Amino acid sequence: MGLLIDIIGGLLLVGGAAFLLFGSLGLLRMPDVFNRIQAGTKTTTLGTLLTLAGAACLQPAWGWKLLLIGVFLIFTNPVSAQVLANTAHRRGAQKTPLTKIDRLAEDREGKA
Amino acid sequence: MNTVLLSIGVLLAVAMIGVAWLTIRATRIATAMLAAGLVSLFASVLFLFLAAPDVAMTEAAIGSGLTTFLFFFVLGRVRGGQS
Amino acid sequence: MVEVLIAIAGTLAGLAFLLALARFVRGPSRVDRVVAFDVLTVIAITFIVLVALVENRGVYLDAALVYALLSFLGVIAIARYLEGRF
Amino acid sequence: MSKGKSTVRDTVILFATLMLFWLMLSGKLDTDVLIVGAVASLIIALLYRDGLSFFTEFRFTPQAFVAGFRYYGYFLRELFKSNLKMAAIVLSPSLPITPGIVKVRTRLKSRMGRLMLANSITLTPGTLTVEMAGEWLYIHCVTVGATDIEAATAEIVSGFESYLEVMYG
Amino acid sequence: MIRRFAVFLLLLGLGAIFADLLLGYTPSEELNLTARYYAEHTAQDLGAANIVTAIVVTYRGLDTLGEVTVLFLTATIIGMVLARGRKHRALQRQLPAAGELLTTGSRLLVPLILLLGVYVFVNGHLTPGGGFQGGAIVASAALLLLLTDPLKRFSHRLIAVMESVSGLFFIGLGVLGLVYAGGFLDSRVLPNGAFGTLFSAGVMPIIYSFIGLKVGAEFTSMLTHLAETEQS
Amino acid sequence: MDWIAMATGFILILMGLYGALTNRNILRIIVSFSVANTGVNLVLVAVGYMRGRTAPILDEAVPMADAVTRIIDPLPQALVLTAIVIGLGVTALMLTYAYKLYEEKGTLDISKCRDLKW
Repeated sequence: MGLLIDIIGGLLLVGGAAFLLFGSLGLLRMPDVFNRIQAGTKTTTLGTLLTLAGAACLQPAWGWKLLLIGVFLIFTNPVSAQVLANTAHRRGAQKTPLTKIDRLAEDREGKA
Repeated sequence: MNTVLLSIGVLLAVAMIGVAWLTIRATRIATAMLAAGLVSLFASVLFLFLAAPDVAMTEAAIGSGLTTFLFFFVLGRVRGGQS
Repeated sequence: MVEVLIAIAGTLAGLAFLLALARFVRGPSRVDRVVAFDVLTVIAITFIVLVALVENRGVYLDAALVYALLSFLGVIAIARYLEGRF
Repeated sequence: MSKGKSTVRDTVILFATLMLFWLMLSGKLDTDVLIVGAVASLIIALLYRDGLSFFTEFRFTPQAFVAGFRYYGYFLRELFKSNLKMAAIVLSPSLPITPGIVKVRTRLKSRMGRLMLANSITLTPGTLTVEMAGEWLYIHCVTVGATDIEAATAEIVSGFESYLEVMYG
Repeated sequence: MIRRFAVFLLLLGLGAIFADLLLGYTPSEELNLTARYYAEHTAQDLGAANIVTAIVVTYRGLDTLGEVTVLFLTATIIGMVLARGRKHRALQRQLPAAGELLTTGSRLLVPLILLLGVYVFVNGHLTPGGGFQGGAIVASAALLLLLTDPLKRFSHRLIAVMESVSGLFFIGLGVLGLVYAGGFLDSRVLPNGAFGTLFSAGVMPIIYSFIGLKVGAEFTSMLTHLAETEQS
Repeated sequence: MDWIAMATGFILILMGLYGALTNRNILRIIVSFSVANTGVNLVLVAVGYMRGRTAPILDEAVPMADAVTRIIDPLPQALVLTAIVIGLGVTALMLTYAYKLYEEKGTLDISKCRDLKW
């Protein structure tokens, strides 16, 4: 029983690290700032959450603190991603030519 | 197990030196400041590897947090005086 | 068994670290570099959890709490600077 | 924005949330920990009057609690689904993306509800809130589906909104 | 050109010294005498679980007093230098307010950050962390408020009062140690208590809490002084 | 690990000094100094490290009885703690003077400040 939980924890750790790797890969491959924010900050957030869950399986006594780190991450990371995306848009960051539509730029120009 | 930690430590050390090069030779001064914060960050993880959690926390909160902010604050004030 | 899994996780996290670092060094604009900074901080949290697991010291996790906070504050400070309103 | 509510209620709720956090931080239930935590939480709750907490505008009704649990279940499911989708996009060699910023509408009025909505949308990869102005949300999508307002709202927002509306209003 | 060459020579010399130090370094296998004393006696004599905290607060308490004084002087000098020649004119900057999300998010997070800071400096004798780290985290909360609203003004009087009152209590507890225990800043004014609980290690957590408040007030005063300079 | 950290610290000190001596912008000089500061801290902590031992905090993992054989030297850590905090104070002071200088002269180039040169 204990061994099973240990192995589940280890697998969660590996899964979390794999998501970190996907996030970083996306950060490197994506063509413009917004897509990089998309790939980078959020996939890594899930990766870290999975890592924390795996650590909680391996060491149940640390559970509360790991949960707290997870809660902090869930509430801080999206806010910073939004602020960053907003800044990038305000500064007129270059968008990839693949972009289909930009309602925000349309509305901002309409107002100004 | 220790080999993995050791290799991560080597990775951090090499990354620190590379980012420090960026600190002293970046074209934009904001990049240099960001890189200085990153050097502090890696140093802080390395402190944890060296079994010094107290120092790691101090470096994270003060060296990487407040110092970087102070840099950017003053840079925002002297905008235009950069070379 | 578990040690092997932790080792694999450490290797993957190290690779992720390298890729994010490459984006930081290359990053054409400063916003790209800030994104890479954020991702590197989050990966550092994973490193801390792994060290705590290997060394079996729960007290190391307090540092991870500070990190979770730090990435947020740092990114917001730099974003506010880039918007030019301090 | 719900104004004119009793600030005493807000302060009490903030105090309770801070106390909960203190107990999670400490991880034990001794008398001395409780005393110090109560004093610290009380001072912070009284000193920082603008403080919000997760439950500040929460409706303490049974339906709200049920909706809360179902919301978290839905959120975690969405998180996994969209993360796998994102991983598939990143791993595929041709990088099949059609990014764009769409505009959607929300009915939520309370501050916490709006923050939770924006955070949920941001945390599910593939969608990222760029700006929130009044009832309009501007969302950056990696793969744009519908571009007109109503269809995009149904696609992105309504899943979370139906739960959050019961919880926060 | 000459300058570059001189710099190169200097760095070469320093590098040689460093390389010599590095090659001659042999890691020690045993703790040296001082460290052994700390490892053996801290837990029994002072009741502190974190030996670094015991060293910072009690064994080398005078160092910490000096350090806090240096920080105080720094904050004061920054205030004086920046206040000199500042024109008292009305704020005319037209700054767009922060977005709604950042405002709500910071109002949600500031109390939690403050609580984390308090946790870090109250538990300084049990877990890593202590007054300096906790003070920095408390100052970070003030920084978040400043970032959200650049025109926010903190009360200088409140910061100054907090700073001096904590300093006074710090010195006062040190003098109490001189009267009731072994010497200045001795922590054994109160009984040691059960090892590993919050109320243990004598007055160590109280002293570190006051250091935390003082350091937090000093950092906040530095930040606010810088924030109040006009944009040129 | 200790050897790696020490070497990295020395290299960081050298790089920081190089940057401080060759750059002309005052802000860049201050940034380089902060890198050198980090390097010094790294060297000091590495001196206190011992292989196979753990942090000087006693809890369930490290009981009081075998503290002597399991913890590392706590003294360098206490020193570095002080050094980091003072480092922030020094950096803040330098930045304040840089700001004042910019206000007076309108430039940050150190080769333009020749008032005290003789």
